Amino acid sequence: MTGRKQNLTRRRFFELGGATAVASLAAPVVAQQAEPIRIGVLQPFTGGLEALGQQGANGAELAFLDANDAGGVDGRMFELIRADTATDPKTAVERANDLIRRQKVAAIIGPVTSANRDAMRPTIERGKTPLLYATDYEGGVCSRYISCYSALPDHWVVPIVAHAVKNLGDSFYLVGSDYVWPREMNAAFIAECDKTGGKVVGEEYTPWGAKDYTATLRKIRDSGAKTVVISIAGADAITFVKQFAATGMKKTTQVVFFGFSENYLAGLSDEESEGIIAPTNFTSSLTSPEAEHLKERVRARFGADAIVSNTVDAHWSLARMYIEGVRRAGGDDREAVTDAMVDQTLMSGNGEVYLRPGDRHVDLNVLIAQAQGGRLEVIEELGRIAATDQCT
Amino acid sequence: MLEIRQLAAGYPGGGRVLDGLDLSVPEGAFVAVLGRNGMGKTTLMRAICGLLRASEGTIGLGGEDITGLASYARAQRGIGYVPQGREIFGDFTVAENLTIGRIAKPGLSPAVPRHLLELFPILAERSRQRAGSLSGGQQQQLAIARALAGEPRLLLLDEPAEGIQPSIVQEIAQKLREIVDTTGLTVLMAEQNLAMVDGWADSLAFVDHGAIAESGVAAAGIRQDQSRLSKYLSI
Amino acid sequence: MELFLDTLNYFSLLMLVVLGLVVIFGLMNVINMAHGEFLLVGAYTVVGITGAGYSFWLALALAPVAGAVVGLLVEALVVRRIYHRFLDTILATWGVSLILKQGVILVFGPTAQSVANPLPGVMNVFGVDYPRMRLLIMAVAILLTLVLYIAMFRSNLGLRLRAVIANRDMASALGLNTRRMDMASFGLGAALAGFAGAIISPVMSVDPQMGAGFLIPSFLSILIGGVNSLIGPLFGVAAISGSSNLIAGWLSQADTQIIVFLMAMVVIRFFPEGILKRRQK
Amino acid sequence: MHVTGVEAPAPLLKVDGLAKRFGGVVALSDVSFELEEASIHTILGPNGCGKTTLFNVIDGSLRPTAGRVEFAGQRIDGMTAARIARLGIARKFQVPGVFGELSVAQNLETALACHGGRYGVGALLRVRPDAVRRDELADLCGLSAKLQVRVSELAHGEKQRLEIAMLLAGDVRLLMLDEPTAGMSVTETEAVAALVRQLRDERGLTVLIVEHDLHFVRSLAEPVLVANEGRIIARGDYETLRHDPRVIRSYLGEGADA
Amino acid sequence: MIGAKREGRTGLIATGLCWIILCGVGVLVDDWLLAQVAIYLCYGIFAMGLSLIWGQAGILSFGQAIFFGAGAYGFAVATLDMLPGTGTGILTGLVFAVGLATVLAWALAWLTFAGRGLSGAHFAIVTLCAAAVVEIAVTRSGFLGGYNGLFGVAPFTWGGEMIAERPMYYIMLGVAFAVFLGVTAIVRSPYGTVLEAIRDDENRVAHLGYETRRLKTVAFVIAGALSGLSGALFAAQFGFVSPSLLGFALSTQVLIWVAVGGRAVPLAAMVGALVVSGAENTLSNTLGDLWLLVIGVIFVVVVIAAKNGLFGTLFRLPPPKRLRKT
Repeated sequence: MTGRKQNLTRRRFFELGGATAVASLAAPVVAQQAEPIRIGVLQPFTGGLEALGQQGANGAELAFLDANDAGGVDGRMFELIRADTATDPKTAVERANDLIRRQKVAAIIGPVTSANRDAMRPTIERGKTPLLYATDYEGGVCSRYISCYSALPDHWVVPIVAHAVKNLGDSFYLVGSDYVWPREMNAAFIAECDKTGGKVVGEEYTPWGAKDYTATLRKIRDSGAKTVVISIAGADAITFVKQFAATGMKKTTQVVFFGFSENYLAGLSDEESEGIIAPTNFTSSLTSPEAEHLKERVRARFGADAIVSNTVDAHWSLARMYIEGVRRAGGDDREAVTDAMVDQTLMSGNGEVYLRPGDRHVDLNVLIAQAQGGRLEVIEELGRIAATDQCT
Repeated sequence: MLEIRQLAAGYPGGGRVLDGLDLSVPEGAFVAVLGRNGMGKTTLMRAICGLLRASEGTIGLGGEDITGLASYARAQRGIGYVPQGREIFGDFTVAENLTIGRIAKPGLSPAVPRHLLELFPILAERSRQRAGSLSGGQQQQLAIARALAGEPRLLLLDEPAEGIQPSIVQEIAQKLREIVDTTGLTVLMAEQNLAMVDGWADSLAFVDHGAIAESGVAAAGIRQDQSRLSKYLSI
Repeated sequence: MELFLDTLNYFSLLMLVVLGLVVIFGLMNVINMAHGEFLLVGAYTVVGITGAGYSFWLALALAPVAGAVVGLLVEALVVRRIYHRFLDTILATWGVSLILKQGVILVFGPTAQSVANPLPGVMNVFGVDYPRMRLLIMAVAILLTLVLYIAMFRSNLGLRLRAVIANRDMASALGLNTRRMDMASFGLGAALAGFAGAIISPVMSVDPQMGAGFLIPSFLSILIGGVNSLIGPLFGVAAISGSSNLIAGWLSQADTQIIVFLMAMVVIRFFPEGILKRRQK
Repeated sequence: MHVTGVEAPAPLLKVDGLAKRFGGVVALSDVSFELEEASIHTILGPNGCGKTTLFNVIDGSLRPTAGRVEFAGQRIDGMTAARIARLGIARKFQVPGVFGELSVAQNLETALACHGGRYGVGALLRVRPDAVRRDELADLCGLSAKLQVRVSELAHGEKQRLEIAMLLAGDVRLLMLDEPTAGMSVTETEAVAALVRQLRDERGLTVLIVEHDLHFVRSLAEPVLVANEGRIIARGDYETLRHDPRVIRSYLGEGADA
Repeated sequence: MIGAKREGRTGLIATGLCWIILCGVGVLVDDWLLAQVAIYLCYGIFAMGLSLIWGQAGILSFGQAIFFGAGAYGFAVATLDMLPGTGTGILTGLVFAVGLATVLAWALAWLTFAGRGLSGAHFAIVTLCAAAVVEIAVTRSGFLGGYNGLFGVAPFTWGGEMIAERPMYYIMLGVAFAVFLGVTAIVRSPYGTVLEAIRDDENRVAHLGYETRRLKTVAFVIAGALSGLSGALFAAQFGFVSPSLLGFALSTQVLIWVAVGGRAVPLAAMVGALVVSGAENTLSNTLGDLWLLVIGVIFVVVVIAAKNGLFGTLFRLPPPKRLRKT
């Protein structure tokens, strides 16, 4: 409400008449008690990452709708407002502004890419609105208003290097899309190799929308690398894996794929995906009670075909952490919830996870999974891993 | 064969070039349309072959009204066109130019008839050569042969003598006469060069300011007809 | 040897895409920005048909039909109305590309689709193990190019097409139904694109953005070769694919793309009529 | 300013050995002539004799295959069309060279704005073209009532007149007219002839006309160059030339001997 | 004649009304919407630049976002103190941004227009390609923040305080109005007439003695500078820059705005930018995927059926006084 009062004073400055109309526009309308808690679901519903956006939205909505079904928090219901980033930072900022300033949301869950998140950051901090970010990224976000349910290089790279050096062979060729996350992942990978005695024999970045990886594949084969490490994002990764599989190099070369999930399985045949190794926090082939619970909830709400992926789990878990924060704070006051939601432990789709108060990142349970017969099967469980503090 | 009634035509935004033009060409006749530049000769030719739409009036071919037809439909009904500037396909071979004249019409076999090549021996000789490398006179013969390859009933020629050596002009005129006499082809020719007309065409029509000022004039002896030459051709 | 095969491979991919573009551009003087989306039509035909349980080869046969149908619709609804307004055709077909891409998203969803590789495994050619599907694509691309060019330069149908390209009015005055040939060429161009999209679908991700990556290289190929030439684009494609593959041998793909595009721009700048035509004034 | 009496002036335009070929077609072969300042010459010849090509070479639209063109002592072949125009050569096209999408006033302004050599953007932004002069020109071409009309809506003759008015807007020394009387009646033709003479007499313009209309040439009564098959075959005054058998042949065809 | 006169008068009235309404918006609308419209005004300035070269001179550029992005990056790099000696001053930032865009526009114009030059489709495709190259190159550049871009670009401040939405809106409106006046003055000057003549027939203009290449280059550079200015203003309000600001996508978006608005009339182009991006904002949430389909259809229909766009006829001004009879 304070914001509106300010409006009025400023408005007086510019008033050219019609003051009554202005006043009636600005008049407060709703009684305090029954007011729902508005949550912005800001995801890429168009523009290239729609699949992830849809799953993120599903995960978040599952948490909030389940909370509503249970009677809300202190009788207050959650109202979800979807907004589309179009996978474009400019649009993401516009939508974030819209959600915070016009829709007056109590929190925003999303977006997917680092570029969008970083672009939104000043808006979020200016609006003092909690941002719930539940996508794996390169690390380094340290903000009072941003809570991250994300696998960082510490979560994935360190264990996978150890696993690979032991099981797959110790020479690596790194191929990534040409943006920040692959570069940071690969930098961490190289650093880890230096420690453990692995050898990186090549590193390469490909542009968005590449159609022909022949030259890269030739270089990989000529390099003699035993393992190729992929951090290509989106559909390009599918093109790469298809062309890789067609060369028959699979017989001699293993594939480690950062960010591989059920989404990619849909775009590849079983033969093409067979054997791909990926670190992850959740896969739908888990059979633990908590995983079965999540799968059952998702299918109940979104149908039997709905994909239950890492992304769904992350958004679902982080949204529930926020709901717990609202409960602890006794309302949706942004500052109070921001303070209250950290330092909590919660059962995710894959074991208990912990939201740290210091850098507002989550300690996750990491798995190493392998594509087998069109499913992502767990081959190693590494337990809960605490990343280094992102604020230092 | 050709009946034009009250034809009006022009270019977008350019006003009317033809206005109320009447012309009738009997079957088997060789008629030349004479007039100064800018009087509408080329416009008339383009309007008859359909590259320019008539804004008013009718054009009849062999009793059928063809005014509304597209140019390819008119060609298929028997109009052959030799444009000003020849417009042969310069990058094609001579043989291809002739073939295209033939296969453009449905129902004709692709083979170029032998009599056509006998009529223009130079074309047979150079059939593998790029048409663009021919001399102007040879290109003109090619353009005529290309039109004839489609076996038209009516042949339209727009200034066939333009830019061509006098000896070749005579040769071309003679050949046209020969074709008219042997095959009964109807020819309508727009011209300024009297050598192409005098002694070769049957009759003349004079076009002045977009209309036919006089028609049915005998072609023979036109070179001595000072009053008409002065009036219509400014000679 | 392998470098040669790799170059040939990219050459074949690009050639498949460019063939349809050349037909449309050359004949109708329309810069078809929706060409990449005609590829989508072919690729998604495969997705739909193989998804319904039929074989890839049936889908491959039907894809050009689907492409042609879409192409004819676009021709009748859009291109026919403005093809005398050259620059506007660029804009309109680009609008069409938006519509087609969004239509695909509405029907098939935004995610990448899988087309199983119908010819898995490798084959030894000239001492190199090479994926069989790629060899098929190369063979088909080369064969199709040959057939198309032989048809263009040796058949009467090709002669008709070339006559319309060379001089539209004159071709019409000789009796060629240019209206029908426009439709035929647009349909043929779209059918070729549909076929190309279908045959490359097993080797790359089939997603709504799939056509976009081909847009710039294929137009550059045509401009390098010369817009009103049928042979030129062949050289253009060779230049783009050859230089891409050579440079990618020692630089990363992203840098390669920058360098190849810049080189192409410089070539176009100094040879606006294409590398084959001498500058004349 | 009547300059015809000046003794042996240096030629304003000198064309020497000019040739132009298009593939197998020879449009110009070895054309040479000179034009004195403030003279009127007509190039007479049948259609297709290379007249328009000659104009295209002189005004910079085409590069000659061989030969040279000098204007006021300066070699101009190879220069851009714009530069040649700025030297003072204005050319009237056979199809009127007017801007169809622009109004009459805008057409005249396009021609007037560069009057006085102000061709740069800065000058164009600052300059307020002489409206009085504009209206004079509009009067001259009889279009003062149609200043706001889009030129594409004008009649053919109006466009022709507009184009001549536009050419006269600048600092012209040599005016080249490509068949200025095409499509005109005899009286109109005579009016054009009078206008051309007036321009020479009052403004000292040198005029080169391509024409095949003998009436016009006769009423102009100025020197004539006769062109045929890409060369100049005769030069002289009309009355002499009309009895020259070469000229008669080129007009009436082989075998004519009137 | 009478019809033309009346059309001119309605154009004048509509233009006046349009600016009055935009002034009124600043009073009537809430802060959030105001901030949005202020951003759209950036797009509007961008669109007016494009309308100068496309609508007036007939040069279809598929790479205008290069200059918008150059302005945005230039402003960001300068105000983030990434360059030695620039400090973090807003004014320095603006000058640097516009300067960078101008230099780039001049370079591209030189590359494409000099000599025999490129035009029409060649120009369109080469600029499209240039936009793609620049986007990839910036994505590759670590100095410029790569794919994520640069963050924390300083907003406009007054006396150390960030300028609030409403004054900011009026600043933007003022800049847009100034640009409108400038572009309109160019369009209505003799230079504008000559550009229009170039659009009609470049060759004939050359035969009147104009170096058309130079005239086109200047128009292109002015449009580039305006794009740079709008990019800088955008960066200041948005607080970040990323490669998508200088690529193919934004280049084509601005073409849509201008085509839908009306390419030949600067104000119509600007209103096109306001209306289309405003509609996109409200409709993309409700229509989702359908929205892009709808905008595609609208665009195609406008290109085919309405060459003047939706507002071109409405905002057409009467011809300048000097072109009327004295």
